[in-house]
Parts: sequence; structure tokens; C-alpha cells
Amino acid sequence: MLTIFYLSAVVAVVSTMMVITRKEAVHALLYLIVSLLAISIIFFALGAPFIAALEVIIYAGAIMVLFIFVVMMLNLGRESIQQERQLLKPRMWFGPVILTLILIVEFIILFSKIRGQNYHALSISPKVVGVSLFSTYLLGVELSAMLLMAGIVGAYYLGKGKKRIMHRYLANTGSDSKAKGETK
Amino acid sequence: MLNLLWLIPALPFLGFLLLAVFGGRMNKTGVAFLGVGSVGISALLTILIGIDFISSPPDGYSFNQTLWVWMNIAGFKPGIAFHLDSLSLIFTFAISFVGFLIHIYSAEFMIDDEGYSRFFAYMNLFVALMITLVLADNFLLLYLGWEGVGLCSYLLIGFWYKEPANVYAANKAFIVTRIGDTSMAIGLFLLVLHFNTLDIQNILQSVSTQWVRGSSLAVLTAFLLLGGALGKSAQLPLQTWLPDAMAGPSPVSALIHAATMVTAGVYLIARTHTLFDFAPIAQNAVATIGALTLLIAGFSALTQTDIKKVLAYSTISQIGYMFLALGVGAWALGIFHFMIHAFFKALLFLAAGAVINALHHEHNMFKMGGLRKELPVVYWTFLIASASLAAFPLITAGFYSKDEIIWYSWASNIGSPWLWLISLIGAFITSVYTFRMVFAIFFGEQKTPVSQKPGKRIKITLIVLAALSVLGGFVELPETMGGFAPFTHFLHHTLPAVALRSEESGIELLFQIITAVLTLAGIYLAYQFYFKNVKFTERFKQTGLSKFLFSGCGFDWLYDRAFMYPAIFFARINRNDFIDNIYTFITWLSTALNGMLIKTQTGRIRWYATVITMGAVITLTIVLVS
Amino acid sequence: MILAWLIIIMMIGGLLAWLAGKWNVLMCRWIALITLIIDFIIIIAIWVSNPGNIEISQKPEWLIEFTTSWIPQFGIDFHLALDGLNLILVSLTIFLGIISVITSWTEITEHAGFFHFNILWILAGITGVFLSLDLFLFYFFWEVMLIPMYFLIGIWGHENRVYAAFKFLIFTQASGLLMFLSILALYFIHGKATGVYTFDYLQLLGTSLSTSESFILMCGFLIAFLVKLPAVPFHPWLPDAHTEAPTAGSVILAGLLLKTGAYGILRYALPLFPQSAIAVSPYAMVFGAIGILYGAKLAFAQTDFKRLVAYTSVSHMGFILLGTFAGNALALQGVVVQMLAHGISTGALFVIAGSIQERIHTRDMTQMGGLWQEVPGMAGAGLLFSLASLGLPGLGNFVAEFLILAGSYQVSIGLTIFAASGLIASTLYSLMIMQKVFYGKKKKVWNIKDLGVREMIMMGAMIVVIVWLGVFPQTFLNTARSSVNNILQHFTSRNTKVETGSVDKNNLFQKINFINMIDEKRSNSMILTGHEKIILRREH
Amino acid sequence: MTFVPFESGLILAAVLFLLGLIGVLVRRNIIFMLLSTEIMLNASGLAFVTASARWMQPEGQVMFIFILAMAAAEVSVGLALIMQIYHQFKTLDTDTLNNMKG
Repeated sequence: MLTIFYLSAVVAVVSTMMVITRKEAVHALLYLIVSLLAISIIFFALGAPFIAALEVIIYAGAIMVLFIFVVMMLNLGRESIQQERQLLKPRMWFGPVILTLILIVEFIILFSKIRGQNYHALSISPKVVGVSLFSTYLLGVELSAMLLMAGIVGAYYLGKGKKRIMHRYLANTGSDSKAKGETK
Repeated sequence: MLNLLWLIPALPFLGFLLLAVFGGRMNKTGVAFLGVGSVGISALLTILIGIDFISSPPDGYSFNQTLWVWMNIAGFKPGIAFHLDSLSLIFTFAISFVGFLIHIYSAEFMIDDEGYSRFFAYMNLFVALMITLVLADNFLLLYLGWEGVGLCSYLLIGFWYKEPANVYAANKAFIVTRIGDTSMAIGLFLLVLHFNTLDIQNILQSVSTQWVRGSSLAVLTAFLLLGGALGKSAQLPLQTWLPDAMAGPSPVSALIHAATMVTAGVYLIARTHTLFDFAPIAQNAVATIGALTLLIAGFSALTQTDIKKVLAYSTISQIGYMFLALGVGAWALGIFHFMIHAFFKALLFLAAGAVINALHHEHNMFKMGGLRKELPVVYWTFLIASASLAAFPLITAGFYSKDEIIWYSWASNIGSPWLWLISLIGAFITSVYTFRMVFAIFFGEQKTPVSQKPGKRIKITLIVLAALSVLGGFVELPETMGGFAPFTHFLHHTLPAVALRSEESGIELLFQIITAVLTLAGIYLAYQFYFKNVKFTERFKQTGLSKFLFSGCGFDWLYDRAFMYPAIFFARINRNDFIDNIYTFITWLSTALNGMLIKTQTGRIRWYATVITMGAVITLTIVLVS
Repeated sequence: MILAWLIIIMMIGGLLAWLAGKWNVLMCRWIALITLIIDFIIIIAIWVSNPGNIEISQKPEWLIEFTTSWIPQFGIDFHLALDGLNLILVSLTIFLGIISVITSWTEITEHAGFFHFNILWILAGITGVFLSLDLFLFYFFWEVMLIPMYFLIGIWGHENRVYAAFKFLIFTQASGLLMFLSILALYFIHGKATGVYTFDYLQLLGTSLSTSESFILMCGFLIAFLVKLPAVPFHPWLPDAHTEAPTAGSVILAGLLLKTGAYGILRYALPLFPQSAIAVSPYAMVFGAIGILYGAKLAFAQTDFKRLVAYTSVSHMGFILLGTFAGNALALQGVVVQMLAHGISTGALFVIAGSIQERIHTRDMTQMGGLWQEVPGMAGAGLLFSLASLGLPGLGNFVAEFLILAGSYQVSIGLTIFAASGLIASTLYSLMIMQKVFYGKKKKVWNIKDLGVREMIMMGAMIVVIVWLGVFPQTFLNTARSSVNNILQHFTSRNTKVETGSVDKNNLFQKINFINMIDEKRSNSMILTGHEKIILRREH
Repeated sequence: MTFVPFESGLILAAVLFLLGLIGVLVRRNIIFMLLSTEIMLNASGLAFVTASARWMQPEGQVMFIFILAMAAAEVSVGLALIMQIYHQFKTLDTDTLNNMKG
């Protein structure tokens, strides 16, 4: 089990690194899928089979497909990669990496304080999770249902695309420039 | 009869109210009728009450009447209450009677003025308040009258308000007297602190029983009250306002700035004589200030060309004599001189007003001349008044009042040869400048044509006052002439008699002769220098000394530099209130800080994320380190 | 209940006026006027029905009291009470309210309904401040009066109105916040000590506080009141607000809002924290005296008519501060009269300034001059109220200033002499008004109308009141006597304290006095009656 | 059978989270930022699941499900927004999209 964990952890970390360094969006997405799959294995190793399944189905399946659709719809061509290259300058990595290094060191120090205790590596069955969800956390479920609903409505509204959604400030400046253009 | 006392001030006040509210809609006859009538009835009442008072004197030779309690706080209980005794009776009489005459005069004098009703309203108000002042039972009511007459003086000096100079003069008068008034107010606070009352009789009694003669407290109180008196009576160093006050109409100068209001200081000191008695230093100061003032003002009068300014300076000088009399303890004589002075000085101003009116508002007396034949009534009355002012021996009232003051400034137990000498010089100068004026106006060639001759009402007023200026003196004859003195006798019910140095009582006649001779010499000198031999005076006019005296001995110059300019400068430097800048700075600071915070709002998501990360780093570090 | 109605009538009247203003401007004016007249009749009826000379009592006694529960969870009551002091002030409030409605009859034409709503709500707030006896309620009304005032300045003000409105709001809000913190602290301290959590004034009155606690809490209250008063370092909001506000706003600001500060000191700062208040009283008196002269000096330097009058308020409020902390019957009664007299005289001067501005469209005095010929009636009124403001005897301000100075003289001679020079300064600026506005040569052909009937009635009423105050002040002194005596109780405790040992306060006074002639005993005897004083002196 | 140590799970979650963070901080393309956000969400989910395994409680997994739901909603709205932004501004560079600058 432990071997599987470490192996998939390495895969997850490496593929995630690839995600954030890719210049082409589709490549990054594919790496992310790999990362998600690796994490799903980790979930399994942690004794959460239901979550592992959800990770594969929803994350790697649904959400990533959504991403891919959007990337395809945007139809970003060669020039976008070119542009990406300009945007991604090596020196920009410097600051964030330093910050995160500090953070990881701190995390490690924090976690190392937790002395490992023995525990039963029994998997938690989907049934337990389901019961918990629909009894104790029923309100949360309802709320997330509403959130999803709102997300759908929002996405629909934004995606209608017939009318330009503009902030009134932008609309004003836009019409101003238009007016200027007309006078020319 | 005595119970009608409150009507004496109330009637003119009613006149004021009616004139103030309805005056604009009344015709001039109605206005004159109301204005003169109210004061007339008041004067009549005064005489009736006076007769009643003298014929059947009330207990303690004084009469009190309380109308209502003004305020009543923790035992401090001043009322609107009147107190009639011999002193206030004489003042009331002089004010209402002379006031009445001047009202008659003004009814004709002001007839062409557009502010006719306004004028009479102010004059009535003045009479009401002045009577309130002298009749007041307590210091607070006295202070009401005191400030009130100051106000009327302000209003009447600035009566022709379209001329900025008049308004300036009015402001000056009010402000300068207000300085004195403030000192007096502080004196009143002191009295409240120590006696918890402002009742004059009570206080005087308490002073004589509780305070120690010559104690610093008594001296301080006396000096504070004296400050008020100096301002009102235009004595050194607060005399500068009076010459400028001549900007008002002539009847105003006669009534307020010669006959009545300016002598309020004399009244105050006489009224509080016990206090001054307990403060010998203050009383000496009164005498000294009086002496100095009479000298300085006399010299200034000598160089003036404006007829009214000569009279103004002579007024200051004559009040100086009254102060001198009070200062040497000759209380009754000070009051006597006040009364006589009220007659002849009012007359002088009124006659001068008639002259000025006759000559198209010409004030410069060297542009007049030869009016003897043109205006005979004015000439004769003016001459009588001048003689009285110059103390022409034996026949004028001024002689009887002034001569005795000069005598007592030597003979009183607190008098001194210096005071005597100064007052003697003053008498000499008085006769010089008085007759200089007479010669300049009425003798010689006529330089300006006469346009308007005085009418009946003006003439009657002048004649009555002239008669009083002569006859008034015979109610008080010096020891050497029989000592018939009902006036002082009457006053001694209220004021103590003068204490003499015993060894010198025999030489009074000698002193009188010296004075009389000097007076006559002064008249002759005036005749020589200002009538026969004008060249000398022309040359004198060019000298710096003359200019110095002309400007009133430079007091105005000094005060402008010492107080006026600094005050204006001080007002200017901080017009916009520097304290505001402190708050403006706070505003500026928060705006600046806000500007700095705005800089962090770049609108870049990555920047925000970075800051959040930094926050996380810092938080975690703190958690770990602690 | 009648007290609550006083406030409710005004609030309802305000709402009605707002609604009415939508269709008929004249109707909203009449509604506002009638509302205030009803209130005025009520308050006068209360006054008349209560005999003026109320006996001196040890405990606060109320003519009328009204309590109902408001937010019981936090111990907040709707507690209103009337005694002599606030009876006078509420009457003044409604009187000046009527004046301000009348004065804006032709001045305000835009959004008249909302304007009258604001006026009535300000008045309701002020009345509430004067009447409430619950600290939370007090703070509530304190805020109620600010917001409409902000609108009043900000909407109907003159050229620089927005700046002035913000300045006013920030000053008063910030200081009000300090007061609110103090109120809360007092609430919790009292609650912890006794277990009763209440905002009720009468219960909080006896809270025992440590010296430092009491001092800090008192500062919170005092600063709020000093800003409102305003005392000198806190005054800069006043000239701007007064100058920029419409006439009615200036009248209410000067006549009433400033009085809430004075009232607050008398009702809250002194009785709640007597020891600390007494400890700061020498400093407060110094600031009062500085205020008198500094305000007068600034007034003298102004050329804007309204600004000048605004600074005179600073000067007159200096007298109030001086008198309040002098702490004897003379001075405190003087303070009561000063509140009234200043309300009337300054209000009247603002009305005059407003009506001049309405006619010649400027407030700059350098452009005026010679107005007497054009508008003799207005000039006469202007003269009278300038004289009132310089403290001419026979008018209300004199009585007040005399009593205050006579009272403070018993505490500190040097300071009083310093303050008395303010009398001279007040002469300077008052005469300047007359000189620059009404006297002198005409600068232009103005061609303007004198006071109309409406303005005549208004001026006449104010003249009657100010003369009445000057000649028969006893009417008001009697009404206020018991309240003043209650406040004095707290100063009496000071004297016992002084005698038992604290010496430093005496030293402080000695430093202030440059002619110190009060011996120690006498300074302690300053609130004794005259009779006792004489006995004391004889013993001496 | 050996079990996954608690610390290792957490450290993995931290590493993944920080990688996501680096992505957000470094990338200017808004799609990549959204992707990085997903990584971070996922990493936090991992932490929850680890904890759930540690204490044998289902709550951690429940939380993961909530996170999942939230991520789904977020992605749908976010992607819709990205499309709109791209239509309007013809760019996905967040640094040029700074109209919200204070």
C-alpha cells in the first residue's frame, strides 16, 4: 500500500509541475488529468474508495472535459502559445517559488510535530459517507445543491452571449469612444 | 407725590418707545410734541417732586422706591429700584430741566433733518437712561443707565451715519468709554464678592463699618470704579473720544457731551464718596487726574479752530475742575460746578449750534467774525456763557463755583499748593481761550454771510439758559461774601462737608482776588493776541508746540500706535483661524494615507494572490516562532 | 406621555410636511408651522401650570416624568423627564423652530417638503436630547438631530455647502462616538458592580468609579459636549457650518445645537463624574476665557456677515463654559440665561444676515454699507441685536454675562478680568456690524424692500423675548432654580473634599489669580448664601 | 499491512497546494490560473480525506464532496466568464485586465 502511495504521490507531484509549466492549455489539461488520476489512487490507498471514484468521474471526467471544451471553443492558435511564451518569463518564477519554499518548509516543520499514531486502516464505505451526508449534513447538501443551481444559471446567463455584459463604467467609456469615432 | 418718582424716567422712555415704533409714520409736529412733551412733563414732575422733597423731607432725607426685583439669586437681589436724595435730586433736576430746554431747541434746530423722529427717539431714550443712572438704587441699575447713555451717545454721535468719519467717531466714543466701563464692571464683581449685594447705600454702610481705611481692597475697588468714571467723564487717559464726539448734532453735544452724560463720572464718585474716603490714594488720584486733565485740555483748547472742539476741550477741562473738587473732598462744590457748568456749557453749545447753522455749517471760527450785530441774541447769550465759563468775577455763576474749587484745592486738608497752582493756571487759560473764541466769532470783520437766523424756540432756550448761568451762582456764596450757601447745605444731607486746614481760613479773600485778577488778565491777553495783534498768533500757529496741542497732546497718535494698530494687526494675522489648519492637517494626513492604500489596489489578481501568500507566510512564521 | 407627544407630534408633522410638499409647497410650510405652534402651546401650558418658584430640594425632582420600556434586554428605557432647566430649553427649541420655519418661508423653494421634514426632525432630536433621561436614548436623539442637519447644510446651503456639511458631520460624529464609548463603559462598569445592567441616568448617577476611570469616561463625555459647544480648540466646524447653512439652519445650529453641548455638560458631565469634572474645572474655565477672547478676535477679523456672527457664538459659548465650571449659583443661573439670550440674539442676527442675503445676494460686508436708509426696520432690529450681543444692560445677554462673570470672579479673579476684556472685544465686533452694514455711504443703489409683515412679526417676537430676558430675568431664574441647585450639590461635595485635604486645586487657582485676594476660606465659601458669608467674614 | 502515515499525506497535500499556488502566482493566462485553483482545491480535499482516514470519520469525505460541488459550480461560472472576457477583450492576460484598479 505504502509503495503505491509513494509512487502515485511522485506521479501526482510531477504531473502537477508539468501542469503549471505548460504553455499549451490542452497539454496542461492532460497533465492535470494524470495528476487527478494519481490522486484518486492515493484516495484509494487512504481507504476512501468512494472519493476515489468521484475524483475520477467528476474531476477528471466532467470538470476537465468542461475545460477542454472551453479551450477548444476559444480556439487558441499558434499565436497564443507565442504570447504565452512572452508572458511566462523565467524571472517571474523567482518570487513565488521562494515564498512557496518558505511555506513548504514551515508546513513540514508543522507536520513533523504531529507524532504518528496507530490507526486502523479500514476503508470508510460509501454507505457510511452517504448516511452521514444525508443525515447530519443534509443542510450542507441542500446548500451545495443550490450553489450548483446558481452555477448553472450563472453559466447559462453568462454564456448566452447575445447581449454584451458590461459594467456600466465600461459601457460608458465604450460608448464614448464610439461617439468619438463617429465624429471623426 | 414722591411715589410718582418712577414716572420721571418712565415718561421719556415711553416717548422713546412711541417714537421708535410709530415715529416714521408721524408728522414732524407730532414728533416734536411727543419728544419735547415727554421730557417736559418729566422736568415738571422733577420740580414738583423736588419741592415736595425739600418742603417735607422723608425719613433719613432719602426716599426709596422699588418697582420690581430684577434678579434674585442666592441672596444677590438687585432690583429695579430708585433712590432719591439731595444728590440725585440735583442731578435729576439738571438733567430733566436742561434736557427739556435742549429738546425745545432741537425741535427747531433739527427741523430740516430727515431723521427728525429718530433724533427725538434717541434724545428721549438718553434722558430716560440718564435719569435712571442718577436715581438708581443699586450699582447694577446704575450700570444699566451708565451703558445706556453710552449707547445713546454712540447713536447720536453717529446720527449722520452717512459720513464714515461720524461713524468712526461714534465707535471710538463707545469703545473708549467701554474700556472704562469694563473696569467698573470688574469693580462691581468685587463688590458682589464681598457684600453679595449691589445696593449702593448698603455697600457704603458696610464699607464704613467693615473695611479698614486705606486698605488695599478699598483702594482697588475705588480705582476700578474710578476707571469707569474716567472713561465716561473723558478724563486722562481716556479723554480722547470727547473731541471727536463733536461729530454729532449741536444739541447732542450740548446735552450729552457737555451738560449731563460726561458728568456721570462726577456723579459716580460723589455717590460713592465713602469708598473714596476710605481710599485716600484713590482720592488723591482723582484730584491729580482732574488737575492734569484740566491743564492739558485747557492748553489743547487754546489752539483749536473748530468752535465745537474748543468747547469740547473746555468741557474736559471743566470736568477736570469737578474731579479736582471731588479729589480734595469738596464734594458739594464739585456738584455745584456740575450744575452751573450744565447751564453755561449747554448754552455755549446751543449758541455755537445757532452760529454754525447760521453760517452754512461752518465750524472754523476764524472764518466767522463780526456776528455781533447780525445775531444779537446769540451774541449776548454767548457772551454771558463765556463769562461764566471764564469765571468773570462777581456777576457770573461760574465765578462762584470755580473760584471756590480753586480755593479749596489749597485750603482743604487734603489739598496742596500744587493743585492750587495748576487750577489757577487752568483758570487763566480758560479765560484766554474762551475770549479768543468770543473775539473770533463776534468781533472783527464779517467773513461769511449769515443765511439763517435763529427762530423763537432757539432764542427762548438761549435766554433762559443765560439767565440761569448768571443767577445760578447766587445759591452758593463763599464765606467772604456772606456765606449764604443753601445749595451746599442741602447737599450736606448726602455728602460730607469739606474739611479745612484750620490755620488758613483767613486768607480766602486774598486768593479770590488773585483768581479774579488772573481771569481778567486772561481776557485782556485774548483781546491782545487774538483781536488786536493777530500776527503773533499766526506765527505761533506754525510752531510744533501748537500742532502738538492742536492734536490733543498726541494722545490719539499714541493710542493709535499703542493699541489700535496692534489690534488691527492682531486681527489680520490670524483671520482664518490657525486652529482650523490643525484639522485640515488631519484631513490631509488621512487623504495621504488613503492615497498610499489606493496604490495597493492594482487590479491585478496575481498581486492580490501574492499578498495573500505573503500574509500566510507571515502568519505561519508567527505561529511557528511563538 | 405629554413629553413623548411633544417629540412624536414633531416627527409626524415632519413626515406629513414631506408628503404634502410633493403637491403643494405652501401646505408643507403651514403643516410645519402648525405642528410647532401646537407644541409651543403644549410647552407653554406646562410652564404656566407649574408654579415658577420650585422649592429647593436635595434630590432631582421632575415636573413631569415618562417611562416606558424600549429594549429591556439591554436595560434601555424610553425615559423622558422635565425639570426647570430643560423646560426652558425645550421652550427655546420650539420658539426658535417656529422662527426658523417662518424665516425660510420665501427662502427655500426647492424640495420644500423635505426641508421641513428635516427641520422638524432636527427639532424633535433636540427636544429628545433635552428631555431624555436614559443614556442610550440620549445618544439616539443626539444622532437623530445630526443627520437631518447634515442634509440641511448639504442640500440647501450656500456655495461651499458640501465641505461644511461634511466637516460638521465628522466633528460631531467623531466626538459623539467618544461619548458613546463612555456611555457603554459606564454601562458595563455599573453593571459589573451592581449586577443591574441599565442605561438609566438616575441609576447610573451613583456609580462609584475609580479616579482614573471617572476621568477617562468624563473626558469622553466632555469632549463630545465641548465640540458641540464649541470650546476653543474644537470650534473650527462651527464657522463653516453656520456660514454655509441656510438661514433656518444657522438659527437652529446657533440657537439650539450649541445648547445641547452646554446642557450635556450640566446634565451629564458634571453630575455623573463630579470629582473629575471638578478636577478639570480650572482648565475648562481657562479654555472658556480663551474662547471668549479668541472668538471675539476672529469675529472682529471677518468680512463675511454670517461668519462674523458664527465666531461671536464661539465667544458667547466661552462664557457658558466659564460659568458652568465656576460652579456657583450666580454663574450657573447666568449660564441658563446665556443659553436663552444667545439663542435669541444670535438667531436674530442670522435671520437678519439671511434676509439681507436674500435681498442683495451677498454676505460680504465690504459690499454692504448705508443700508439704514433702505431698510430702517431691519437696521433697527440689527442694531438692537448687535447691542444685545455686546452685552448692553437691559437686554438678555447682559444679565447672563454679568452673572457669569460675577460668579466666576468668586472663583478666579485673574481669569475673570481676562474674560471681562471680552466685553471690550465684543464691542469692537458688534459695532463693526453696524458700521459696515448699516452705516456709512451707500455702495450701490440697492432698491430693496424693508421687512415685510412676516419678518416684522418674527423680529418683534424675538425683540420682546430678549428685552424680557433683560428686564425680567427672574421669570427664568425661578424656573431654573431647582435644577441649578441640584447641579450645585455636586460642587458642594467638592468643597468638603477641598477642606479635607486636597491642596493642589487651591494652588492651581492661586496660580491663575494674579491678584489673589480670596483667602482660602472665602474661596470655599463661594456657594454659601450671602447671609452665611457675612457671618463667616465677621468671624474672620 | 502498512498504512499511509498521516504526515506524508498532509505533506503531499501541502506540496500539491503550493504547486497550485505557484501556478496562480506565476501564470498570467486566466485559464491556467483557473486550472491552478483547481489543483489547490483538490489538494485541500486531499488533506481532508487524509484526516478522515486518520480518525476513521466520514466527515472529511463529506467535506471533499462539498468541495467538489463547489469546484464544479466555480468552474462552470468561471469558464463562462473566461469566454465572455475573451470575447470582449480578446486576451486572457489578467495583468491587462485591471479595470478594478483602485
